[in-house]
Amino acid sequence: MTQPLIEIRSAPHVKGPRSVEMIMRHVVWSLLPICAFYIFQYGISALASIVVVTATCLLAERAFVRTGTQAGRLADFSAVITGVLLALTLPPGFPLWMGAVAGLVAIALGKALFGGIGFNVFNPALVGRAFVQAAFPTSIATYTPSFLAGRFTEFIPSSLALPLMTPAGTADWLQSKNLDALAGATPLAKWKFDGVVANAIELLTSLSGHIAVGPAPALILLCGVYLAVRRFMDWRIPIAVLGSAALTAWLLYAFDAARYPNPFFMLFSGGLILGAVYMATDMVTSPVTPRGMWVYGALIGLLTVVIRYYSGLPEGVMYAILIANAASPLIEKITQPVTFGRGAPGRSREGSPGYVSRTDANAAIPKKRFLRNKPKK
Amino acid sequence: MNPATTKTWDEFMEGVWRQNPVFVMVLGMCPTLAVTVSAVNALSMGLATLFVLVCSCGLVSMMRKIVPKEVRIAIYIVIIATFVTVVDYAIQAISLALYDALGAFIQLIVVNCIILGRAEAHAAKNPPLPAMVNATGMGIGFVIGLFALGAVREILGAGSLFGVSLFGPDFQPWVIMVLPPGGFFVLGGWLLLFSWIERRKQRRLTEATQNA
Amino acid sequence: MHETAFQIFVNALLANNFVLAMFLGLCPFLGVSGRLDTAFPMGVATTFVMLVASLCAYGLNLLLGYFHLEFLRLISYIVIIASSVQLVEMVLKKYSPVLFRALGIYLPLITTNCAVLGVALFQTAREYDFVQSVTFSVGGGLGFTLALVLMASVRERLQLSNVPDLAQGTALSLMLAGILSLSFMGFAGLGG
Amino acid sequence: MKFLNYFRGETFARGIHPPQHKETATMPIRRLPFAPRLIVHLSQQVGRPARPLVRVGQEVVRGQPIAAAEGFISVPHHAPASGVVEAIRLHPTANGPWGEAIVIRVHPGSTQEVLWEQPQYLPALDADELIEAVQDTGIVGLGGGVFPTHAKLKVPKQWPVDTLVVNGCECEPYLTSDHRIMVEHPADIIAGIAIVRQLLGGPRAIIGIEDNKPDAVEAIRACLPDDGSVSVEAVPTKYPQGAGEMLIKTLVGREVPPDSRSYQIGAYVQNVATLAHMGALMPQGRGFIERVITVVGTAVERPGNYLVPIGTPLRFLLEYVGARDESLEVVFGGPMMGQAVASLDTPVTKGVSGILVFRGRDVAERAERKTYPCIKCGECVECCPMGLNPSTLGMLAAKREYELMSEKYFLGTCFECGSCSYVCPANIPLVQQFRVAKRILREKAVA
Amino acid sequence: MTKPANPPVVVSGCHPAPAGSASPPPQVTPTTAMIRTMGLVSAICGLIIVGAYQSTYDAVAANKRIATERAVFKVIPAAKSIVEYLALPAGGIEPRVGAGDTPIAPGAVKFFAAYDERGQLAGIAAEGAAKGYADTVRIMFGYSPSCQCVVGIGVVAMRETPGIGDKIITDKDFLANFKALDAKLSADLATLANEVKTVKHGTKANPWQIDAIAGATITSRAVGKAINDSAQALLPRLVPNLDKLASKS
Ligand SMILES: Cc1cc2nc3c(=O)[nH]c(=O)nc-3n(C[C@H](O)[C@H](O)[C@H](O)COP(=O)(O)O)c2cc1C
Ligand SMILES: Cc1cc2nc3c(=O)[nH]c(=O)nc-3n(C[C@H](O)[C@H](O)[C@H](O)COP(=O)(O)O)c2cc1C
Ligand SMILES: Cc1cc2nc3c(=O)[nH]c(=O)nc-3n(C[C@H](O)[C@H](O)[C@H](O)COP(=O)(O)O)c2cc1C
Ligand SMILES: Cc1cc2nc3c(=O)[nH]c(=O)nc-3n(C[C@H](O)[C@H](O)[C@H](O)CO)c2cc1C
Ligand code: SF4
Ligand code: SF4
Ligand code: SF4
Ligand code: SF4
Ligand code: FES
Repeated sequence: MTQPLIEIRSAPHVKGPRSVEMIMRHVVWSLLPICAFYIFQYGISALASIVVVTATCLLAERAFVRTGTQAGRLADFSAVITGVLLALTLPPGFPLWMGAVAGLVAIALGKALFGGIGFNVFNPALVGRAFVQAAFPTSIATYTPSFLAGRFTEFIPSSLALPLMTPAGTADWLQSKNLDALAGATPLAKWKFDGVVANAIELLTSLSGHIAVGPAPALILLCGVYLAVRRFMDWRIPIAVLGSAALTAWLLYAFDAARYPNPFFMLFSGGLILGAVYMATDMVTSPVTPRGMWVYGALIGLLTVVIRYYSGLPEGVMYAILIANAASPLIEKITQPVTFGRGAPGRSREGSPGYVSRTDANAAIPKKRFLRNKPKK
Repeated sequence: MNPATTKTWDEFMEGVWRQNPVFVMVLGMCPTLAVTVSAVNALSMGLATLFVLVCSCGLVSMMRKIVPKEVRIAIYIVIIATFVTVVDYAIQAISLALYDALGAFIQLIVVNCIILGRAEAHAAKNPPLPAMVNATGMGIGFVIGLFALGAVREILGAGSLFGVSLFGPDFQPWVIMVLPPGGFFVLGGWLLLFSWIERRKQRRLTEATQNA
Repeated sequence: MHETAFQIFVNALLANNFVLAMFLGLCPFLGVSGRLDTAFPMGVATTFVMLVASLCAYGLNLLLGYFHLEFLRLISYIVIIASSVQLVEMVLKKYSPVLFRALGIYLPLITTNCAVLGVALFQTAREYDFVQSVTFSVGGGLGFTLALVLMASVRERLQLSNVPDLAQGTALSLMLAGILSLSFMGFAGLGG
Repeated sequence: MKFLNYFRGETFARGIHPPQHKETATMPIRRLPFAPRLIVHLSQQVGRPARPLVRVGQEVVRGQPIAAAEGFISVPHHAPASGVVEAIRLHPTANGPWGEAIVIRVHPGSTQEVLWEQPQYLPALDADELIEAVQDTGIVGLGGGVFPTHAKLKVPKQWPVDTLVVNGCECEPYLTSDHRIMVEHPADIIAGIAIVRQLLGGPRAIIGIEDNKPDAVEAIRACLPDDGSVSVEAVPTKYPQGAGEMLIKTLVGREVPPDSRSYQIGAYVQNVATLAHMGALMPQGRGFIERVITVVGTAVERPGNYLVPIGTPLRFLLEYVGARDESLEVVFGGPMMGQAVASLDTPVTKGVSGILVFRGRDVAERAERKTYPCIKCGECVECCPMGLNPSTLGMLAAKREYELMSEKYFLGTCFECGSCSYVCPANIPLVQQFRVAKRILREKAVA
Repeated sequence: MTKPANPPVVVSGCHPAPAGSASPPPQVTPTTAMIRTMGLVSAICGLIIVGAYQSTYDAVAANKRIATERAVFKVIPAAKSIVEYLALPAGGIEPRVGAGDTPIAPGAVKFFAAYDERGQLAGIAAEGAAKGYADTVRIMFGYSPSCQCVVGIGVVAMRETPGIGDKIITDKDFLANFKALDAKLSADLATLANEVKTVKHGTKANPWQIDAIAGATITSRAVGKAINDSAQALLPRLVPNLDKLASKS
């Protein structure tokens, strides 16, 4: 008999089926329908925005992986997720060059700086978005209505601004389409500055023409449910985010219905659903401990509502998530799992005559314990 | 150059470059980041600090023989605060607009770590002239640091330098650069750039020695 | 325009956070945020010193206003604040050794930094009354603590990351502070 | 229903569900012939190695003691077959270092008949005699611990044991040896239980069997004694249900505190195979010379449950079951916790409950998977039965923060079940790192 | 946690421990010497400060006056000189006496009466403040008694975002709001007839409304609120006494 080669590896000798690439790939698949609907809403500008932002993210990632600055590789698909999500949070007519800046910042500042996949503390896509929101606040607040005629043949004029140059305003362009300047205000901005509360169902489906909203919440929820059921995403965080946002909004609504909008409006407007389902759940930047996830999600929901109601800005999801990202190492620290046998004594199925309390047991061990360090064979 | 000049020059360059207070020692961060939204502000703040630094170091050095150890810090602080007050009024007299732009940070020069650090570490042990040379070096280093920040922030944040538009009227300003996060990012960026250059120099050096 | 104490508090804590929005107290922020277990006491001690500074400045303003000696404001602030912190330190040492051990080692480090003097200068510039001054200093101090604690926990986490060598150290801290400051921009206008 | 168990708290928290691969569960136990040479290691147990009783050249008969226990924490060994002692020399062991072993050249005519026995009436023995009798059989914990059973049975007086937990879970994938023992020899198990109960002062006994083995539950239930002192419970199938701590939690609802032993909370765990062997051997006064081993894996042509004489060299066994390939991975034990064997000359020892043989290319496929930094998915935290945080532990291990791992994150509590490594999508060798960390800490503590 | 991989703690370099905590010096300086030195230092410093204060006093005062005048002239272009007044809480007005630094009575509102070159009242200027996007926005507005309306605004101080918030002084359309912003008093002269209010861009319908700047609604609102608050406090006290101001005394 020929001598076979012997492989020696340490246990375990079997491996679960899930891998990083697989998880990321599924998240990308689940984003595709959302992108498709978004393009259906806004036409080629949206398509161009998604393509440019994602491509910038991939190029930046490649450059940083090449130079050895960060771990990971292109094939892990995480940069694709970053790019697509970033594009989905930008207004459809956002100038493409600014989108590229956002993508570059997302990867450079949000990811490579920390050493790449797994090491980043802040959600890269949101770092990119926060950067451009602070850099180009006017452009990022310029929304255009959905389902405009000719959207598949004509770019929103601001999209094609020359690099480093101010984009053209959209007001004249909207006028040429017989829409007034107000049509470009997002439902949240309309509520915040004019007290107009949009219909929650319309927001949920985003189907009733000419409103300036992001991707449809209903579709995002559906894709989110798919991910949660296949366990590619943790179900606790979205529930905690939406639950605490709804609870806070409902409490305030019950307190003063004239001043505060109804909780459904809060849930379905702005980026809350996208944020809760896809961005708060980024596992790298959220706590690993289950209890920590609840705390983290609840913090996001609460902060979102507080920022929306009381700060100068109409939208707060992004900031809420970034702040919770910063807090998540701290949250994780105080929500470590209870180690087996260290918690309250488990509830016993029946009365146990011989049960010795932990304290008693520990008190007695030092004398009687034999073989304190059981030698390994 | 004769040795004395070399030494003085060394002392001077120490602060300007090798021990640059902004980029190397990372001291006096608050004014560094707060007032550098434009090149003018940065320069003015730098010059104001330079003035306080040189004057206080001179005075501290002159008094170094008679100042008792126990109360030296208190005395230094009083001296520094004096010159800051002088600068404060001087700027008010020169331009109120500038005074408003720099805000409380003029008065905060008092607690600027660089000044107290210089007074304690150098001026208190050296005669007035070298002390002032050293302080001037540090101060110029600080001015350079502030200017480097202010220039980048103004160019990107407003498309201009010293108020002169660089890219034409259509330039899209990067508002973030004049906001607090921009200050952090630009200084962080400069530090990254310097450490990259340093790294390259080091690599060149090792390569050269290996080849030799 | 009269700000309520609550508005002042929220503004100093979040919207105009001392470190992240007003650039005050950056040196301790960058220097002491490496470890959570020193960051928190440092924050508490700074809050305390800021409160002392605010009280001193309030009293001093009354005095200087009475004698029309405003041009001595800066010099007297700095002297009074520094010496009262020394005094507090000595009193603590004598009467509350526990508290002294917890905070004492931090006190000398923060006798004077921008945040401490800044409290005094800003409350004067904004003409705050007594209650406003106290809430301003406490809010500012807690805001400083909040920023410090968040930063410290993030930096502890990053010690387990493979941060590129190039970015190690101050550059990373600055970038982190930048992102934190970016996040805190969400609170802009909160105390309105 | 299984899903509801989680909420009802009828089992321990967390754990994993790897594919079970219990294909050999229906294969009856078959005897393996004697190899030409049997190699009996003197140290097959936790504790001191045994002391040889035979000389080179001496004739031995099957069942005869050939090595005596050296002290209390040690067991004697018996000749697995009749033959001649050819040598007493160093020989490879499964985990690497060579150990002293008695090599027996098997007599070509050696039969399965056991020629050395001292029947005894157990109920007549007092506690100390009974413990001695247990020791004389040379039995060790067959659940993987290989701790001398008689020593484990000497429970300190101040800890009354009220429940004997009989571990019939066999939660590791692939392994079915305990399963077959329960199906084929339930009476021996009951007899073994009786002995242990006699020693522990008659606690109730609960046999916990994972609910993927209904035939075993049936078989045992059919021969339970009438007095109700022994009961059988089907427990949810979940890895590592078989770990003593977990099974106690499931059956009795108590948690063993860290650094404590299970008897301190009134429970005592014994593996079914251990009990079956005690039940079968002790009345006859025989020694422990052969055991049931599941041989299975992608490279095995004739998998099954074999009754294998202790000391059978791997090479012979693999030849017999038809395992050959250009490269192999051979594992003693289950896939989750088992030990990869370095040499085919290694003999079977008392603690081996299964032998897994995988083809090299299957292993390579696993090895080729890229390892990423921890993406903090939390899978490991959600599966660690011990309630640890393997994610943080892993990151600390990568930075060699071993002290911190044990002080703040309870590294010592980890029982190395491997669940975390199994689930980790980033393919981080978590438990492997923990083992290294523990070893380094132990070495530091000694130094 | 792990060894702190910090840069050398900046703080220690930054703030040397105060004298009290330094390790005991070898020989202690006598108290008299200490006091003597302190006295000397204080004297020198006092001298320097007083010197600086005195020598800049006039320039600073002139600067402040010019700044105020510029601000007022900007909102009332016809003005050539100003007089500072206080509107008292009890009603009635009186000229402000004393330097700019003297505190004003609680509840009193400061305003400026601006006169043209002939000494005739050209308008009233007053300050207002309200919370903007980043911080308080302080503005100066000009009020014309003849049309009972606001005729111009200028910014005194603000920290609004450059490029967004500062459009309130650069945006022509926005400034056009203040050509003649209605600020009539109600019949009983107790409040404004119509509250001055900022409305969303493109929706101005009444002369007392301000059309906000798109993208800077928050700052625009602050301007509206500042004018309204200030006018509500000032005008009821001022208007009945306008005749006192008619010409420069
Ligand atoms: C996570 C996240 C954060 C966002 N943050 C902001 C924000 O801070 N400001 C903003 O104007 N839009 C933000 N958006 C964009 C919103 O999607 C956008 O306001 C919305 O699509 C328009 O509908 P609305 O009027 O209901 O807000 C964010 C989107 C997402 C997904
Ligand atoms: C992760 C883990 C899994 C285990 N699984 C089993 C098992 O399935 N069956 C078993 O009998 N013992 C198992 N054990 C060993 C038990 O903890 C316990 O030691 C054994 O049942 C005691 O019986 P013994 O002394 O007869 O071996 C496991 C141990 C660990 C740490
Ligand atoms: C970095 C940044 C700075 C901002 N600065 C201002 C500002 O100075 N003034 C202001 O009114 N709004 C400011 N905003 C807020 C938005 O531009 C504005 O509130 C929002 O888009 C609503 O404006 P709109 O309804 O008029 O379009 C800022 C937003 C960001 C992100
Ligand atoms: C459920 C899920 C959500 C994700 N969300 C984001 C996200 O919001 N932003 C992002 O940049 N990457 C996201 N990623 C990708 C990846 O985790 C992220 O780039 C890491 O932060 C890179 O270290 C997500 C991945 C998954 C599996
Ligand atoms: S030896 Fe392994 S497979 Fe067998 S019962 Fe124990 S853990 Fe389970
Ligand atoms: S190997 Fe240790 S850490 Fe990992 S799951 Fe098992 S007990 Fe937990
Ligand atoms: S710590 Fe784990 S591996 Fe070490 S002896 Fe205990 S159970 Fe065994
Ligand atoms: S399973 Fe792996 S990747 Fe996920 S948290 Fe644990 S160690 Fe990190
Ligand atoms: S410069 Fe602000 S604390 Fe040192």
